[in-house]
Amino acid sequence: AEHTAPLSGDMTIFSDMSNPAPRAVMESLVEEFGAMHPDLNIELTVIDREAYKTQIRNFLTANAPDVANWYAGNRMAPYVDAGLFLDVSDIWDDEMSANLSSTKEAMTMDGKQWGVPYTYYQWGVYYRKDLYDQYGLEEPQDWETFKSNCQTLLDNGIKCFTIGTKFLWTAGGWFDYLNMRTNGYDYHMQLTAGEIPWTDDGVKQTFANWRELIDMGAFIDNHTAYSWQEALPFMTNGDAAAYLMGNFAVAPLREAGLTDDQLDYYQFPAINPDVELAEDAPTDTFHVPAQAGNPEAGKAFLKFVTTPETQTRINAGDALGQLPVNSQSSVDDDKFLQQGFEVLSSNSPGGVAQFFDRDAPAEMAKVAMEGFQQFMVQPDQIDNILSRLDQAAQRIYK
Amino acid sequence: MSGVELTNVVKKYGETQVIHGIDLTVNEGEFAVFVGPSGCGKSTLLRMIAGLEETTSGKIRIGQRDVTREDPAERGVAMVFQTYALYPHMTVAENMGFGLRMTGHPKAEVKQKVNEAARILQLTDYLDRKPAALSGGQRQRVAIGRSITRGPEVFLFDEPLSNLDAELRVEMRVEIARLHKDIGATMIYVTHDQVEAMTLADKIVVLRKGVIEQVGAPLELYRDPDNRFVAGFIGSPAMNFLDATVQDGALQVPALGGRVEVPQTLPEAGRAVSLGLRPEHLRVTEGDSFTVDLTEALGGVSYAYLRASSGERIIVEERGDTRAKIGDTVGLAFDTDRSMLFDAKTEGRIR
Amino acid sequence: MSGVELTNVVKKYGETQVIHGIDLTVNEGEFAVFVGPSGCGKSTLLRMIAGLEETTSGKIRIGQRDVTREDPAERGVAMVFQTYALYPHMTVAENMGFGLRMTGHPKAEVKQKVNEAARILQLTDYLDRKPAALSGGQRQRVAIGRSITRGPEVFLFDEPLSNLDAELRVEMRVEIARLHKDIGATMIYVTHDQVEAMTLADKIVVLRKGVIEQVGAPLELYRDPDNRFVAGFIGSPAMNFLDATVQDGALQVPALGGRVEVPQTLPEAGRAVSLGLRPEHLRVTEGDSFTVDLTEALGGVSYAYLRASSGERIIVEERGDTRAKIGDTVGLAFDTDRSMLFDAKTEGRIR
Amino acid sequence: MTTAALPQSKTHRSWWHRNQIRITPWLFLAPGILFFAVYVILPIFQSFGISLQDWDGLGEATYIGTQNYEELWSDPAFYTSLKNNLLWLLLYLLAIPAGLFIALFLNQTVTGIRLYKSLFFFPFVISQVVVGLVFTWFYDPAFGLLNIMLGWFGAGPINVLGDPNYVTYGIIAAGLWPQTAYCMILYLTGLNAVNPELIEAGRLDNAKGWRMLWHVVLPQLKPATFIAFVVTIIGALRSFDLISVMTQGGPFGSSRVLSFYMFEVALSEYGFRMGYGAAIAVVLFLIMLLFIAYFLYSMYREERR
Amino acid sequence: MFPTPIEKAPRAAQLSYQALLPLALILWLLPLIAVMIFSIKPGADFGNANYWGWPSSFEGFTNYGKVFFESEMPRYMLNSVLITVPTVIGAVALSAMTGFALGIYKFRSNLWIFFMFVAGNFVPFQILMVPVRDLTLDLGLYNTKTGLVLFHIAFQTGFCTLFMRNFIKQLPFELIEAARVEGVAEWRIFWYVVLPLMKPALAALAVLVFTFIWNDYFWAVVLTQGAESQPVTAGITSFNAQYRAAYHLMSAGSIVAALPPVAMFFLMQRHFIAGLTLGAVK
Ligand SMILES: Nc1ncnc2c1ncn2[C@@H]1O[C@H](COP(=O)(O)OP(=O)(O)OP(=O)(O)O)[C@@H](O)[C@H]1O
Ligand SMILES: Nc1ncnc2c1ncn2[C@@H]1O[C@H](COP(=O)(O)OP(=O)(O)OP(=O)(O)O)[C@@H](O)[C@H]1O
Ligand SMILES: [Mg+2]
Ligand SMILES: [Mg+2]
Repeated sequence: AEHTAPLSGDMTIFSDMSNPAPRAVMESLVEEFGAMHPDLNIELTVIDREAYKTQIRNFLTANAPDVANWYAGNRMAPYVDAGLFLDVSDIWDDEMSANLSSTKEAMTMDGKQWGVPYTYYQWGVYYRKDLYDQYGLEEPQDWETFKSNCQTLLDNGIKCFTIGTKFLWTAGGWFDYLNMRTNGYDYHMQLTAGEIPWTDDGVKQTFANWRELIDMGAFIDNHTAYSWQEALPFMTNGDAAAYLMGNFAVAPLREAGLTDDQLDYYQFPAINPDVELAEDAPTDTFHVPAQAGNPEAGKAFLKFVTTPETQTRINAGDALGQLPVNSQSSVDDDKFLQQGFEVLSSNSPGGVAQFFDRDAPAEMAKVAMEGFQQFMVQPDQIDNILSRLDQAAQRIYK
Repeated sequence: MSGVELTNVVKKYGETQVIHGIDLTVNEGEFAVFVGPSGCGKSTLLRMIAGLEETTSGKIRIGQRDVTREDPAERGVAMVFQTYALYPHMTVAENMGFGLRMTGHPKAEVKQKVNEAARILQLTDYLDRKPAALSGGQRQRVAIGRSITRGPEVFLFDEPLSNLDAELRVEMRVEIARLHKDIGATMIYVTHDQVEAMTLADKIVVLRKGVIEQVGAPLELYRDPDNRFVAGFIGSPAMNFLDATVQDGALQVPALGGRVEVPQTLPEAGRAVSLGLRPEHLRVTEGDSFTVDLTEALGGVSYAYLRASSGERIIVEERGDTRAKIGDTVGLAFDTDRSMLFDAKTEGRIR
Repeated sequence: MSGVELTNVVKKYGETQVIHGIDLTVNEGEFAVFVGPSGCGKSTLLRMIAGLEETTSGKIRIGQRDVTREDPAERGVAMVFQTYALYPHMTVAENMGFGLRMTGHPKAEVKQKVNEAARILQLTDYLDRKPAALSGGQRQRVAIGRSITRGPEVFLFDEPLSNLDAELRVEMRVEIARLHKDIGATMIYVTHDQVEAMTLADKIVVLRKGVIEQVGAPLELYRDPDNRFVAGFIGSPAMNFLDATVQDGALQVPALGGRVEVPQTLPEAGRAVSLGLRPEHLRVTEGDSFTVDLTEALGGVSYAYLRASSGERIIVEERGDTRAKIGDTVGLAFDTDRSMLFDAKTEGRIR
Repeated sequence: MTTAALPQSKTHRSWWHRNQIRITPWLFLAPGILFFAVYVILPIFQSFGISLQDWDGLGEATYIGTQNYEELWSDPAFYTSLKNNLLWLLLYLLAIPAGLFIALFLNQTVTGIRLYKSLFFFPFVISQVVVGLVFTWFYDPAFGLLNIMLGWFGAGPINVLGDPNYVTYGIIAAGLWPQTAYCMILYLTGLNAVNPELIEAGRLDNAKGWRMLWHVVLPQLKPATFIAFVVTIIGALRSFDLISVMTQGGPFGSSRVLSFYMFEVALSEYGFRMGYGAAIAVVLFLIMLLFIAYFLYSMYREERR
Repeated sequence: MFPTPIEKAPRAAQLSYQALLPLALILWLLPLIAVMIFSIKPGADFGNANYWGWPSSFEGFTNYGKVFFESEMPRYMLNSVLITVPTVIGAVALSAMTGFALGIYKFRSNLWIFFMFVAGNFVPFQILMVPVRDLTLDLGLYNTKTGLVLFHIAFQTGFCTLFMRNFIKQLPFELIEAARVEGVAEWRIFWYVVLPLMKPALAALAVLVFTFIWNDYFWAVVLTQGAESQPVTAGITSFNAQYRAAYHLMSAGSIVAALPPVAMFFLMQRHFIAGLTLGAVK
């Protein structure tokens, strides 16, 4: 009903959905919204996803659009603190709060909501089912199987995991999972919030677990030289058997020629049986900047994006291919989305984390992920790394 | 046309003073030449007249006007530079008409004046060429033509011929002389070439260290220099100077081996003086007071470098058919009327 | 010391031949000067002797050795360049000692030779300076010093004085003459300054377009040139040439207003010839065949520029006390013994 | 002769006419100085100011005195950057002899040499972004040409850009490529200006080969060497593009230099510390100041001559 | 002049030199040649690990077509042109004026102002980053081509002034004096006498500044964002981010991005080298 309230004037949208598929989604959203408000003159600017991350602060302070993409969790904290995002609690009415309950928490700071989510996606282990079958391996349910599977692969000259750590965050994914499986979701959250020192024994245990894989040689060589995309061919070529990655990896893997028979997904297995499973599910969001010229239109757009119909449509397999945030939407019947939805809705009792660089403050994320990368190359340096992280934490969380 | 008058003109660069209070009048239509050793301030003085250097103190008048503080453009002078200073991107005609054009003269007038100047300098055929396509002499002519078109009251030349080779220099020298005869403007000319100075000038101004040593007509300076500096400077090869002392109403000249009577009024006995003898006024005779150190034969004339037993050196010009040879022992004769006498200390002429 | 001998030496740059088979002997200890108009190949020839240009064909001997294909450093020659070519980053002493150092002489010996050369050239006080801190003349002296230290058999000079001003040029000229007298080495010297050539040379080599026109002692060339080119080239101001035709055993010279008897053996009647008269052998007399166009008084001597009624111009040197004035109408006298005759076509001398 | 071209009266000459020569330069300078002051000179001082603040670039800044500098003092990443900067400074200078060598090699007159010279000059004209990309592939541990070539000798593979021990050298080598081209062209033009008479004097003095190069030619190339030195130093200290394109400072910060580090802490994805970044910039500026002072001093001497 | 001219060397040396030249060139340009070959390969070659072999098929048109018609590259290129050309004009114009003032006139602060420009030119530009970004934001020029152009003009003025002033300084001063004596107003001297004589310097400088600005990456990243105003250097990085591991497309994109300065260099070679000589080896 609100959607039909007449809007007019100009509206600008800055989006980081620069890859082909998301871009098409974004453009269709604008088109549809424009059709609903014929008097509204919408201008969409799509910015390269990586560049967007450094540029958002400039346009938020200088020439703010009416709607901007960003990420949930701690990642939006600097802008919320600096008063650059508009409080949009008013559109979070009861109905919406109910429908978006799974992600509301991630949008909330100081008891207010600062934007809306529009998609999220599961992380997990994508693997070459054909290789696993060839060597008689099963999806692992526990740490031991996980490692023994790996050993078998290694014995056959295949790396267990591909990874490209050039841009650091991929290592963050590994840390998230290892830490949440070793110490649990709450511990992980406390750590990223600066409440637990990095020199804590729990953290050390996480790294010890990680080290087991490293010492085995589970990861491909020279991963520091690759971006996540550049690491894909190792999997498509069969040099590596699996990839701990977000669901967005599926599309390029399919493009590279892997069929659904060859590619499969499993949830990262338990390590410490005493902690509940928790997952990474980064949520992408829309915000209305505080300096928006046409905040009404912005809010209307946010509302529009979160409706069940829109959610269903934009997250469909032929669009974003991810999970809708609105519980009233239906999930595409793509096997990975189904499995992911399954995992997130019923097999993640510990909680759902955003992702390391969204949960931790930006600076801390940077320093820590650099440490993870170094650790993967120089595991012996772990004590140095941890004390460095601890020092940084003391300054950052001060 | 107007003359130029300098009154107690001084130039300082910061602390160093290079022109020390010069008074000079160049009459209307006169051709004045500044000569002097390098660094004596010839160019500086000329540029002060042009307004290209500020005058530290003193007064410069051109015609009736006091121009001391005026911009170069206002002084009604034209200057011809050693390096021609032609605008390389303009044709000869444009070069010559540039000043007029920039001061807002109508095109037709500019054209007419350029043609007139080109005619005088025989440049009519080259009007459409760029300077790069001209020979050195032609370029210098264009530079002169450029100054003519504006019809200035005073022409200034700063060593205009020194970039030309010997042959062309002679040619252009003759041309400038002719030009002066034709248009009769006041001209001030800087050179360090004696021949130019001697042949062109109505009036030569000899400068030394920012001070005027003597002003006069060329042959006047040659025949009757005021002091040793001018005597040595004018004439080539330079005048020979021999140390002497006054004794008993005559000179004691060691180089000449003794007593020499001269017609000048001598100062008190014992006074150290210089006896000046021009090479062209000396004759080699039989004798034994000198040895010939070196001879230079140039064909019609040759120079013998003699060394006196006292060690002093004397150059003698020879034109006859028998000439001294290296190693000869010779004597020397001269007409005492043509000798000059200078005070050894003040360097002033003793007449 | 050794002489230099060129046998049928030829130089080609690609297709263009610039030296056309030159034969020349420079004796031990002789001072030979190459003169000729610009571009005639003086420098090229000198550089071929130095080994800086390859010899296309022919033979070059220095002393007893055939050096035609040898490296410059091995020929035992030293060269002084027009632009001095001092190494700007080395002190005077280093400059002078560089060649010895490069040929591996011990330090002490280098030092001693440098000091010796510095003493000869009065450079001892400047040994530690860089060339930039020297005057032009001093630089040229260093350049000469550099060649002395190496004790070469032959010294080569390529217009060594042409970058100096007139006064210094005279001074350095005398110095070079003295140096030659002192060390007595073979020297070959390129110049286009007549005075230098006349005064320095034992033997002048006149080149034109890569060919030797005449070789001889200076006064020999002055008095007895082989052809019109040499006659016009040697002597200053240059010889006057008047068109004439042979008629009835005498010359018909329009410029002189008619018939002139000359002592030379005349060719057949009707032949076009040039009558050559040096300015210094002419006298202005009373008469009306010439008008005085311009006079230049230089003090001891002056030049009158006469114009014949036929339009030809003649320069006359005057030394007397009465001299021609502009506008005068005058006659001309000369001693026919001193006139020269050249074939108008071949330019060869008619004796 | 007429005197029509002359100013007939001088009384109503305006003040402007009389003082033209004095005022004109300032009118001509005004726009340039204005631009330069606003965009270059002022910001330098502002940077000093910002370096004394704690500021995330979004909210309010707070004055914190020299805290940023104190933190720098104990920041290992800063030392890594500093150390790499020194490496850059030192190794980048190799471009000078390399450029000289190529220039000597190309300093001949054979047909087509001009084309060769300009082709050799190519790397300088190309954007560093492209150079970085090209070298990233060259170093690629899987398919890079470098490792293939190493393979021929039975060595490698080396993960140049992923290994903290090699990465800086790898990037510097990439930077040397265009920089060598730059120095080469400087030397080629310098060689053009070498006085042939001095060479000939050297030949007469029996200086050959290396001795000729060392004693006669190199001293004459001093101006070229000086400029090559200056541009190389400046290039080394400004190095940003290559690092940004090739490694982003990684792995784990081991290829950072000061200029990149300051960008990283101030403006990159995870950087919000304007004050800290400015402090790094100030340190970099001070290092550069040494060279600027040296350069200006040489110029001053030159001018005074 | 040095080393010994090869035409004076023995025939064998000449031949081996002639042979060595292309070899050395290929070695020197190897990385570029590789990229060029990459850019005409089909994407499949990289999947088949045929990195360095002969292209299995010629896909130049496809690859370059993709760059030109299916990406933002043309837009980035246009931006680069719109940034570079005004900057070149602006910087050259400003510095012609400052160079004239500093090269012709003698006044007390002359040398110091000149040194200010020179020193500013050598400042590590990172130190300007934060304040300039803020200034641009304050002026409302963030993420506009104008903002980038203004800064570039200002910063390049330092180098250009150094260049221009040195060039003007070596013009014969008599030319200016001659004009002054002729009564030509100062600005007319600039316009009619000095400017025409500076043509070679203007051309050389224009070419130099063109390459500098075209290849700028740092300021493009600091002052602009997105295809709407970023130049091609930034464009190529986002293009590459988009086609990561699609080597054939990245190569084609890089070549397209590098082409204008290379073309400029070839067309204006004489000026370019003159520029380096005049501006640098002075
Ligand atoms: N800008 C200046 N600053 C300081 N001193 C100067 C300046 N210009 C000239 N001088 C000095 O003024 C003196 C006179 O110089 P000027 O150029 O007038 O000499 P000159 O007689 O023309 O010499 P030359 O025959 O070599 O041209 C010289 O000693 C010179 O060093
Ligand atoms: N490298 C060269 N290639 C072609 N021709 C040349 C070369 N060097 C000199 N020449 C030509 O050879 C001729 C002789 O030149 P050279 O320099 O020996 O003349 P010069 O008598 O020394 O003249 P100047 O008095 O001007 O020094 C000239 O015509 C010149 O053009
Ligand atoms: Mg002078
Ligand atoms: Mg010569």
